[in-house]
Amino acid sequence: MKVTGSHLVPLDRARVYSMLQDPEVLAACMPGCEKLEKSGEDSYTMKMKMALAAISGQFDGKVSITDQNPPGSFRLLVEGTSKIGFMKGGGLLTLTTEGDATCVAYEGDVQVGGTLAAVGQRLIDATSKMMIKRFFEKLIAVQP
Amino acid sequence: MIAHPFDYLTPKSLPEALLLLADPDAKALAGGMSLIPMMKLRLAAPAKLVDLRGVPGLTSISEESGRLKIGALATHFDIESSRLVRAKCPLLAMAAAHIGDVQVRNMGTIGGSIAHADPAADYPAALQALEATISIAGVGGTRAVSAAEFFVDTFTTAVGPGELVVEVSVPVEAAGTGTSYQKCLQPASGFAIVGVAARLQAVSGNISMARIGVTGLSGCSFRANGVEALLESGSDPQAAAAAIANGIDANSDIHASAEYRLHLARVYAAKAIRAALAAAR
Amino acid sequence: MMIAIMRRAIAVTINGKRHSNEVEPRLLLIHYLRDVLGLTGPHIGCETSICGACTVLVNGKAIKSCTMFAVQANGADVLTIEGLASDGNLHPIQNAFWEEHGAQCGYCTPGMIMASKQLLDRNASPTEEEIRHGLEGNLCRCTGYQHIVNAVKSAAAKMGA
Amino acid sequence: MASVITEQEKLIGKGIKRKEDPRLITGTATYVDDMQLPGMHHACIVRSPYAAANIKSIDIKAALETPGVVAVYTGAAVKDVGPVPCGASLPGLRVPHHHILAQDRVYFVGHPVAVVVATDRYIARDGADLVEVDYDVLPAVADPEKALADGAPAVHPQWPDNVAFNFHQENGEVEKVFAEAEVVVKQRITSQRLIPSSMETRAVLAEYRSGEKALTIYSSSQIPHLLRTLVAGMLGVPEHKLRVVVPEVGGGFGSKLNVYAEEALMGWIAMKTGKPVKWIESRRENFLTTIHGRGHVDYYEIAAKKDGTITGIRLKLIQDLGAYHQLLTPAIPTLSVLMMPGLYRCQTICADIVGVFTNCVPTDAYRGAGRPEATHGIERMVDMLAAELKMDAAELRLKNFIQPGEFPFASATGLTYDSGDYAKPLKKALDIVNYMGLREQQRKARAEGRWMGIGMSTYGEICAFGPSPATPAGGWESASVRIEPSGKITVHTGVSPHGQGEETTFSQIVADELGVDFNDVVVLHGDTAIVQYGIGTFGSRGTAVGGTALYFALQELKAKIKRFGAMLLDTDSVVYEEGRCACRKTGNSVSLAEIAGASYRAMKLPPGTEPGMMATYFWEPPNFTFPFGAHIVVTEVDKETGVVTIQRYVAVDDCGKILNPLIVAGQVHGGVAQGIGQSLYEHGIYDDNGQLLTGEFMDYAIPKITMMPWIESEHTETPSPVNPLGVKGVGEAGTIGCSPAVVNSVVDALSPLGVRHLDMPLSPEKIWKVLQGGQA
Repeated sequence: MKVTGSHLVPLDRARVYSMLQDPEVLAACMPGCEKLEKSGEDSYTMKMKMALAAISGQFDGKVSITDQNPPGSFRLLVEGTSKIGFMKGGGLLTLTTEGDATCVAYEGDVQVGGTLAAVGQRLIDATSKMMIKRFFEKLIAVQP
Repeated sequence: MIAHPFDYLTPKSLPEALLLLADPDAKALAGGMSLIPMMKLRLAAPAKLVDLRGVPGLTSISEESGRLKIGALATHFDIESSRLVRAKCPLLAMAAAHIGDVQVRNMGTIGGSIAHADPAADYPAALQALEATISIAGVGGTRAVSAAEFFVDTFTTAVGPGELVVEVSVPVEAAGTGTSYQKCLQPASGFAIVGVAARLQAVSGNISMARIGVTGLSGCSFRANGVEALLESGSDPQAAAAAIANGIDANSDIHASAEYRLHLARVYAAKAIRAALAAAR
Repeated sequence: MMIAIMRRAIAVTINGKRHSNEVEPRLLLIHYLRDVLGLTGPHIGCETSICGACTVLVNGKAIKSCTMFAVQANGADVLTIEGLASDGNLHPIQNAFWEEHGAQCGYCTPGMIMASKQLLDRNASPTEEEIRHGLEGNLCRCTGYQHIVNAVKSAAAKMGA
Repeated sequence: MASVITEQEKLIGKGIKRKEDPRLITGTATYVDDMQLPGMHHACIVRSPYAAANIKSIDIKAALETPGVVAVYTGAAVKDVGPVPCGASLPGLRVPHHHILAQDRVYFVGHPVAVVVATDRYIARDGADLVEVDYDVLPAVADPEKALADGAPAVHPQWPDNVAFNFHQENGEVEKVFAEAEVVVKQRITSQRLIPSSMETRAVLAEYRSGEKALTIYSSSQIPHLLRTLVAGMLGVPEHKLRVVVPEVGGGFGSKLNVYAEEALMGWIAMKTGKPVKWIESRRENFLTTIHGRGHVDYYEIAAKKDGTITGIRLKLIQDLGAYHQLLTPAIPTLSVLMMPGLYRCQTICADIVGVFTNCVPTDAYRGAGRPEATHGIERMVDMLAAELKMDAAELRLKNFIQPGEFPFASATGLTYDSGDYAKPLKKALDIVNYMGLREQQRKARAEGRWMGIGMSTYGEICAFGPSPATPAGGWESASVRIEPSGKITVHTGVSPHGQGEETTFSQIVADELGVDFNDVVVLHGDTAIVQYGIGTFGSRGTAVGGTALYFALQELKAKIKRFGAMLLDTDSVVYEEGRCACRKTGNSVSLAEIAGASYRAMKLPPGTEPGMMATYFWEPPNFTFPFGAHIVVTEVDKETGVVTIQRYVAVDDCGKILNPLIVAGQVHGGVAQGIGQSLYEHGIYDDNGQLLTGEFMDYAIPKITMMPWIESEHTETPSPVNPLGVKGVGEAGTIGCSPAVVNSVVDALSPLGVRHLDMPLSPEKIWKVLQGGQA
């Protein structure tokens, strides 16, 4: 499932870029993220609790950042596995300046497997959009 | 097919139910039509289920000062077959009749359905168009929110932790009001690919009030204010319906791409508006 | 994840007979009927509440017994396919399914008949469209449904006569 | 209307209501999951969520510690069991070793990795959640054409090209015919993956009696005896120590014409633990791990003269096999090739199959098995040719049909069509719909801006599988008839009906042949300890082959009855009529019960005759049978939404002699429903990573009652000369005839827009895009 979209963050591009590379910021913004630990150069292990309507699941995952091209773009890959299935989302984030703010555009792919995929087909799109939206809402909120 | 173990609690009063639901591991069980399949697939695993069916007074359907008060535990069948609802708020009865199948409608409840807030459920479109009020009870008392405030996002409502939907209140339709719910259903699941509820007041074809509720199209049900404004300013139904998709980030899945969904929304909006107009005569 | 859960005492009247058992809260009504009581007429055909093979009547209403926990049926009156015939006489709907060849592999049949009963309880002389609408919650992969429609029509005619 | 038959009259040809039904309509039939054995355990299987991955480790400790969990087994424990057999042989076929539990690698989503055995099904499920499998995920490929591309991930690393086999067949001067053709029409046509979806999923219960060293496997299967032979081999159990019992079966449609890992696995667990063990497939597992059907990408070319004479057919067939071969996986597309000329006289054909591995569940026989794909191809191509030549589709068909005087007809693919009058059902169907009137209606509809379509298909089938040389495990069938001392009759048939109603039709045959009461006959099947070896129910063979075996057993028995009758009447000239033997001279007679009783008491025996009254017959059919028919479908396409509505469905099927019209109608309706499913709704969709996106009834739409049109079912009856009953078989006709008629109808509806082909399913969005001027 392809996901594309963009969100406006009212901060300058370099600041947004560095926030998006900051594990503490990522941990605070990723919905359900309970723990994010560095496991290598630009890669982290993650514990995440997903709670969506009645659906809930504890995910163990990885976050990795590649192809950094500051302050314009990088690739983000988030994957998690749990008893109820796995999720994998990755794509290119492109940052462009729009006035005083920065537009973060994303273009990527979301994959879901296991039981989650059995019933979730019609929900993957809406759900991933909502999670991304929540991420950016939190990103704006955490800015010092 | 087999759920995780859970404890089963049967409160006999609303305060008792709210007390039990204060536990973050507890989940309210009404008809169970959304929750139980999730539990069987182990996508949901609440440690405690609080069965609300022993709580008195939550199933009634009554008329009170120009509004219908529907208890949260009224089933879809209760609503579709209620003479009162069919006569005084036919849009709600029509939406109820579109849900799932007979067996689901016999068990599923309005409170359970809307609290789940599936982005493709049928009630939200009707409740948006009806400008319904939803009563939410908590330990601190009961508050009422409008449908527009209630449906926040995908599977997300204004119901806070430990709170419970207890009642849905909809207007008794005035003379000259016509309503219709038109749904394009996904053949496998029966969920709406898009569903549009139209509620119009018209005198000799001139629309004085238009309320359009939409479900299935995007992550959350919504009121199509643009369409409403066009209809109220005399725009022809087809042209007004075309505005339904404006600015909407439509869902996409194996059953309908975003582009096709947007198209269907226009088609079903026009159908709903035409049917509501015909009913208003 | 393993938690010790208290079993619950339930009493359910099934096909006119009262049954009392202690069950795990998570025990589905269909498993209670089939595995605990040996009423294997209702079947399991899916897990997403679509197929309707497990349909039984609870307090007169057709429900999918795979989407209800046995504890929820505490105190209820349940009718399964096994309780439909009385005194050894087939119910007119059962007879009509036989006469009209409404069953092939038979797996969906008990659920289909119970859903048909609900349909005819609520509408004694349904049109073809109403029959189809009323049986929407029951899948059959064998018959193409045409003989089922005929069976319900025929049962309605006989029951109304 | 059916009626209970008590008086003596011929029953063949009557719509007798079924013997099977009293137990089905009262909920008292016994399916596998209805059985409980003392001390029975339950198994739950842990399956791979990935389409391709190496298994790094499996931790079963937590599962084993769960109270109630009896055992947990992984691939290592069953390394030497199996493999899951492939019964098809083709030159150069690559056969991956198919273990019953994955060893160090998984090949498709749902691949079994471990099994948890527990005292109840709830605990088994809990235990399965606690098995920790660590995977190293590998790239996967789920599309057969992508799998053939350079650089595609290898499903099996030892075969980097993903090709399991190539198969070539040709007849006539193909190159010349195509070079000289006045018209050549080409089209890529797909037959999508379908999920058989029998309402009862697979179910296995195994019991081992260590004292007797005897294993019993109860399984929801179409082939009890073949299952026994093959599972005995997998487990190393002597065949006579394995009993397979197939109780009531809730539908199969080919998906249970197979031998699955779980059948051997439960047998193995029962032997290992000494306790009975039951496994019931969940619907989710059924979608992921029971075979799928179809999965074709076909490149067709058809050559013709300008007058419409078809001169050549060329086909490149890409078969999506999935990750393994199940019982008949690679053989299915070869059936498509056999059927590719359809009902047409054309003698020049060329076919190339490439069988391709993908990281998906295997494809195999699903209702029609290879023949719906072939019929869909040729019937679409004929319509496209008609459009190209601006000829009427019916006229073009009539022009190319094999004529009634040409039977037996040697087809271009080496078959001998038994009998037929192909114009007859087509003309009957055209009459029923008032074809000329319909075309007129269509002109008016188009003038009003409505997209109305008229589509037809004239299909042929290869049925009654079949002569043994052409069937992997033998194509004969067996029957035994025993007249008990009281005169009651017990039939044992080697076929394994599971909804087709042979307990009824076979009783009709017995009642007519022996002149006995229908209710005095019992037909038993599906238990290898009771029934002589048999082949099973599939390929529209139950009545045509199994019924014929019964017929011949009855003839032998009648001869014996007469010998005893003559002895009892002390005459040398007897007739046997209406259940009595009578002396031609004196008119004295004895009843069948008296004869049977005398045969068992055996106070006196006719010369050279054994005591008892039983006959067994194994019948080898000399040929397949070739049913045919014509379906006409009227559709309308909603211009706004692209939704296709079937306004009229007329099926005229010729399945040879009809034994029970009620049952035949049921078979046609059900077959058409599955054809409509494929045409309009069903599609097993895998994404690029091998995840099944249509993994439950929430996303995979089999037709519901509200989605089915009324089917007008009529027949012509051309007896088959292959068997004395004259029957041809009807189980698959509806499915085979349906899909091209529906698609032809919709293409016809949209032809003013320049549409010449659409691939199934004809989803509203696909049609809408066409209406927008986009690509189909």
